[in-house]
Amino acid sequence: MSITEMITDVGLDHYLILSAILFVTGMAGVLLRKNAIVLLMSLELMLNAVNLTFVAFSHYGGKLEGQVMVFFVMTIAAAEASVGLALIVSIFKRFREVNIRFFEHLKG
Amino acid sequence: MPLGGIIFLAVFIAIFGALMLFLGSRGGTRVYDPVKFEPYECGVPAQDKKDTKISVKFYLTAILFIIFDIEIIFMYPWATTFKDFVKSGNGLFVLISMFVFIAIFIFGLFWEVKSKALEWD
Amino acid sequence: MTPDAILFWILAVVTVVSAITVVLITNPIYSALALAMAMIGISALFVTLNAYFIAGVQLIVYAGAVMVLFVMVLMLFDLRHELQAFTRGKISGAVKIACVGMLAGLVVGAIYMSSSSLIHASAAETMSSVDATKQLGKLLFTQYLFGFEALGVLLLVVAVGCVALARSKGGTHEHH
Amino acid sequence: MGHDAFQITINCLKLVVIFLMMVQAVPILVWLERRGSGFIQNRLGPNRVGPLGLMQLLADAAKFLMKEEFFPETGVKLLYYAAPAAALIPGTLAFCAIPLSTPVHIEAFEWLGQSWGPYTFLFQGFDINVGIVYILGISSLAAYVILMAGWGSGSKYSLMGALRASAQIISYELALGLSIVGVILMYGTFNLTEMINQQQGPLNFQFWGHTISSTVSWLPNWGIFYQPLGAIIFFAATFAESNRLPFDLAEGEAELVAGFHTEYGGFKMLLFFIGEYGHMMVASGLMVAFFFGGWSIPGVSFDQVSSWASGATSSSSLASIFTSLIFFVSFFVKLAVFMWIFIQVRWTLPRFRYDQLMDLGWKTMLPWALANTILSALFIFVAHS
Repeated sequence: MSITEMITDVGLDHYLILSAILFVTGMAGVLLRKNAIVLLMSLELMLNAVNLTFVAFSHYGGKLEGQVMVFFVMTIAAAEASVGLALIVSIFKRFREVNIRFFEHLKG
Repeated sequence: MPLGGIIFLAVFIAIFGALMLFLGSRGGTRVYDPVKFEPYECGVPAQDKKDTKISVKFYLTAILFIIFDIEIIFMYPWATTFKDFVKSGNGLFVLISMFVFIAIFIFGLFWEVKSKALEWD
Repeated sequence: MTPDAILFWILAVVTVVSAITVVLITNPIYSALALAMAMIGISALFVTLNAYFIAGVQLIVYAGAVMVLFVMVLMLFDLRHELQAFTRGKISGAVKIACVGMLAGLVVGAIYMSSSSLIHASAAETMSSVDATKQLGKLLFTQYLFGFEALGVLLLVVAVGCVALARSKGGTHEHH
Repeated sequence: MGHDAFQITINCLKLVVIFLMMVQAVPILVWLERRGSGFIQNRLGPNRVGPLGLMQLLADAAKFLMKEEFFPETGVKLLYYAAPAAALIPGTLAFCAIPLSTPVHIEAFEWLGQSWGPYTFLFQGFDINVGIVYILGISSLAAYVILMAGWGSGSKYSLMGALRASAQIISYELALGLSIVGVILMYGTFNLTEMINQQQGPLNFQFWGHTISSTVSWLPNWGIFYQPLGAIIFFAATFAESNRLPFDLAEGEAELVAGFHTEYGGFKMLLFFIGEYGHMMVASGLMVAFFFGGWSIPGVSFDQVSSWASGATSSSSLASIFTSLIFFVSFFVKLAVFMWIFIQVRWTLPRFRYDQLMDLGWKTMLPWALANTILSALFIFVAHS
């Protein structure tokens, strides 16, 4: 596959690699950032990358099950975001800070 | 595919808005006065208070909105296909399964009202 | 170069740049806005894959609801600039970046190696989007009905949990 | 794709024209609002500049242009300037998805020594299969503009106004989304063009295997007769969505100065203003498309108009354009009626208190919209089985 073909023939591989890049970016955010809200946001990014894979496979495989799964993943992601933010706001009310090192105080 | 059109229009409007802002920034006299650039406080000198109080009601509203919004979105595919289901004879099954879902929705709403999560004052 | 390919590259660049901005920018409000942009980009990518309904749901749920929640919470916190945005320690940071890089290499390599065996459907096979949306609804209410009802219960539990969390005074040891 | 240069150019031009039409409608609406409010409050309104005060619009534009550039020192520059530049995007993108009239068919013709094949141009910005979902998604992005403006201004009135506005918008989006479920149930589609096509002709529907045509054949087959409750909830929710009185809590001047645009002036303020009217136009357009037959004219069918038009003009392309324009006028009249209702309500009802507003959204409109959904489902189940 030549370079020009790689640019002009957009196929399943392109979408998969794009979603891999997004997933890895989200993972880097989870590992590197200290702000708990940014951690949650990076997590959402990872979930979205997975959604992209589902839809890409669904399109190129001609099956709709992938889109149903995306529907479910979105619901779970939104539920996770709302519970996570409710937790973070509770922690902020206690410690006036959302840095993850404050989570160490949560034991006992 | 309408996507190209959507992107074109979004970019066009953004450029249009930026142009309007630029035009607006050219005109007018400029008289420097330090008070002018303070945030509006009804003429009283601003008290610099940095401790914003977290108002629970705003973000709780937003969280409950997300949850109910998703439940409403779940009704959309049901609403488009319901006529077809009824015509093919599976109407009762789909109707009941949706009513179970709506019952859960109503229970949630009822609980929020009872537990005073939806009180604003 | 087909219009589809041009659109894909534009959207891919926008999405990836926004995603990297989310991770690298220190002001969390800009992170949230960049993530909203990434969500919009992913929604547009769904449109290029003919998943119109999913794209709309992505806009409503993620870009509209979840990100508005994030932005609202951040604005309430009034965190203009973080003093320490990234984790401490040069060595552990380098190790983490190396791990991420290795994972990226692994995934891309795996896709590249297996690309010959991946599905290559022609565009003719994919159904029209009107049918697709209706098919999606039918699938949801026949094969995946149990999951659908279970999600309803899950959302109820989440709502109750969030209200309970918002009520908590933010401490574990106080007794009232 | 099958598009050639001519088609792409026309489609892009069409989008720009629709956008400019929306922008140009705003001064006229502002004039109408001022004169109308003067009429309602038994005073004159602007009547000095030009005939009937119509030149007031130009004077206002010139005044806006002469305003001093201003930036609050506590603000965030990027967000402060990005918000007004983006204020028009959600409204316009949503409005472009609403069909304004019948499609225009252009026959093959010769031009510049080339033959240009037969074309069909839709009388709308873009046709989207999942029109409703798209419009809801795009208009939910409007909350960002408000939040960006409120935060970027660096003033507490702005921030409070923005938070209130976004909390209000998202609360009423629930009732709005749920009232549409009844509409989707009835038409069985997300596509606005298909919805309008189903509303053509006189009132008739199926009930228990019998086709019931109305005894009054002049009554059109409009959605309002099937979804009266849904229509009321939908229209009330759109008032809150576009931040209009009685729901304009975001800029309740007694408590919050001017809400999220306290720190804006001149053209920046004007862009927010146009955005608000854009939301009103989207709301009215959706109201027309869902419940009032879109571009259709009651009692007159498409064939009647098109045969009359082809009798009056020479070529069939011209006749098609002529037909579309006639139906566009019909759409525009309906749109204007709803815009007038927006203005009339503004000067009729007092402003709600914040807790009353939220109670109305969550505890009154949401349950009623749910009841509407259940009733519609039961009705369709009984009628079609």
